[in-house]
Amino acid sequence: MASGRNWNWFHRMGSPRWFYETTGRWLPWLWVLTLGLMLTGLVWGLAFAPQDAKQGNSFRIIYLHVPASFLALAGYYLMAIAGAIGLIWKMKLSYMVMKSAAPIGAALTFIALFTGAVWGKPTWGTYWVWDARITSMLILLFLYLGVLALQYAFHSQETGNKASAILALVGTVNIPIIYKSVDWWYTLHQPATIKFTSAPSMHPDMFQPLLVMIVAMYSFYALALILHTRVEILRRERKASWVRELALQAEPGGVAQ
Amino acid sequence: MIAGSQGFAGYLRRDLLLAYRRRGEVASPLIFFVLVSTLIPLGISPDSARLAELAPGIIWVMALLATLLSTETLFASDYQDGSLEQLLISPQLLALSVLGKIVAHWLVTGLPLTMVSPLIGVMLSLPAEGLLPLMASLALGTACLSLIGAVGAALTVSLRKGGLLLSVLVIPLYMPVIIFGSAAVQAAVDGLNWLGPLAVLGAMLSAAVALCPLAIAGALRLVSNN
Amino acid sequence: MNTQFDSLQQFWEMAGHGPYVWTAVLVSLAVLGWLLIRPVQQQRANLQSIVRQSQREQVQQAAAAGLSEEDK
Amino acid sequence: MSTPPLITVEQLAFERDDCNVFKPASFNVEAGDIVQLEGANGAGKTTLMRLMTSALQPTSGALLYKGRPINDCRYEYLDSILYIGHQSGVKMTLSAEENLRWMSPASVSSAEITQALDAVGLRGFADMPCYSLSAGQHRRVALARLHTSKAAVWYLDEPFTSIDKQGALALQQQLEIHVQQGGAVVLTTHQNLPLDGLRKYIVESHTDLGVQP
Repeated sequence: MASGRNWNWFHRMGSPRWFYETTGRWLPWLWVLTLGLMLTGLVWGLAFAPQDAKQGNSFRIIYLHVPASFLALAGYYLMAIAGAIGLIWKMKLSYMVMKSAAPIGAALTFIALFTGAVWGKPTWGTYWVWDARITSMLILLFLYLGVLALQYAFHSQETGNKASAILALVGTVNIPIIYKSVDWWYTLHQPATIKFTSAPSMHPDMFQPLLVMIVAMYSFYALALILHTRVEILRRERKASWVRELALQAEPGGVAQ
Repeated sequence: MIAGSQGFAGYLRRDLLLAYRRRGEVASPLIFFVLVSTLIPLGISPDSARLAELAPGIIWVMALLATLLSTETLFASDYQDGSLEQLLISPQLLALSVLGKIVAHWLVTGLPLTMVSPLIGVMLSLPAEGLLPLMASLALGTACLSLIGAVGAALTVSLRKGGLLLSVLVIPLYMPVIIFGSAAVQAAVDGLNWLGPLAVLGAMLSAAVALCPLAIAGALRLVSNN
Repeated sequence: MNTQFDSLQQFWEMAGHGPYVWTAVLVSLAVLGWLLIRPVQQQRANLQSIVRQSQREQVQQAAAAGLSEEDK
Repeated sequence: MSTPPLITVEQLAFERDDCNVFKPASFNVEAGDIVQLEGANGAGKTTLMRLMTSALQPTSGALLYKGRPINDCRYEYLDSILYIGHQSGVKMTLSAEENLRWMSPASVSSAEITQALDAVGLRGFADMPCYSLSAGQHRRVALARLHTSKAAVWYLDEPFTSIDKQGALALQQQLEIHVQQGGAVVLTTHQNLPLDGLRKYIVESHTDLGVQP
């Protein structure tokens, strides 16, 4: 185990207070950026982008489906890395980040699955197919649910954190294996009726709004993660004096009695 | 007689002896495997062509569930009677002692499952050329399942009702094993090369042998903090 | 750049795909919105409960101080 | 230069969910010491003892063995300690003899095992499965380890529970012999032990929630 003696700067960076104050300054910008990009991307994608020659207007679901899928997967890695940092350097903040990342990731995975299903109906005539990517997404959802369930199964916050960090790490090692094997499984069993024609080059008019939506989703993810982590910080550090001062500033009157 | 030297061999022998003393309990996953497999023809159809088509997958799903059933108890009694605490402070490498326990667990669950699987295969009309691949894939695959399941068992050992949670945790991780396990059998039945999927199972097993004991050792250390 | 739709009615129907597209959009936005609104609400509740806690402690301290003065 | 103490506990603290379980502990254990950890229920005696056995990692502070940090000589340290906790690690399906054999060093002969079981009053029970023995007898099986162990430092968490008067006396004598031979004992108990060389360390609960009478 690495000793923390030479890592003071690292620990300062990992201080919840530092995180709370710094992100507090970013938040307004992040809100504007997220909402602006999301609105732009959605209006562009839904109203202005040309419709797909084969799939018609249902293809517009891609503007939510693809960004959500991206972040769902990236979010799992982020969660696992945060957990690993917590385990190795015993940094409380990174556990808080990990804990916050789990519900966000699970929700994004759900969005990816749901939009995929709704998209599937008009396009392939069915809500659900056991396609490699969809199946992998479903497994990802289960992995997220496992981490969430383990987190809340323990009375002790700390044990819950560490246990789910280990589980997230084990999952990370497994995800590439799961993806590869599901992929392989699918090519083995591919039903003849459904062929996925992935357009190798998307028309720029379609692609540009997608790009905007992907960036918007990254920004959304950062925003949601920061908000959730800040809640976690306040909950965990509620006895610290800086939290007291901060609360008195934010809610000077307390609650209307 | 168990030797006092603990470590890998010590835990292997001790757990085998303990399993021998609780023969009835240890046999239950095996009985589960056989019983549930007889439900399949009742639930689907006695038509041997249809059964043959489903047999590789069904046998593998049953074997997976039977292994899962037995995994929960892997560390439970050691946790309750304080042996786990002794394990944590024994002057041996924790990961190796843990591996000894898992090998013992496989010998009393995975191996018997593998041994009776041809019987189930015949009952479910699995073509004869699928029987050897079935045994080979189950032998490698159940070892993977024991190792992966042990990670979940270690993480949930201090929880009173860890059983359901354990399945939520480990079933997603089991998926690659079942894909390649049943694929090997299917390939053999279809007259294709079944050594490919089997080799992948072997690779997964070696990775699991190398990594899972470390994760389990970490998990056991942390849950003992409570 | 022009919209792909001539009227709001057409935009809503999306040539028959409207129900699918709009369900996907609304559900997604609801989930995304929930992910942002919930922490904001929780944060407010947390801050309020911290303030209440410190108020309670102040009252207790004041009462304790009052008592000890009476003792004298 | 004086030799460093056998075990040094330096500001050892353990947090559970950001709360210290007890006030940071500092004391030494020398060869020949019997240290009794004392404190109210829930004060953290068991936690402190488990920290000292290195089963738990402290949140802060250090544990030194012969002047060296425990992480530098972990296996050497683990080789020289013996810990008997609340749950004694006795397997119900094994016989008393098998249990003791398992928990003793490999070099211990079967004659020594039999002797040890005799010494704790289990003569005639050696080959019975432990589920047919009483709670006090289970504890005796665990305590028989003290006869076969070569460890210098004994950590005993409530060793006198479910032991009868005679057994308790025998155990006290054994502890005295062990420290006379240069060993050390750390134990928790609520009894007052009439032992020479007994020192007490009061484990103080960190929370001020304790109800004052």
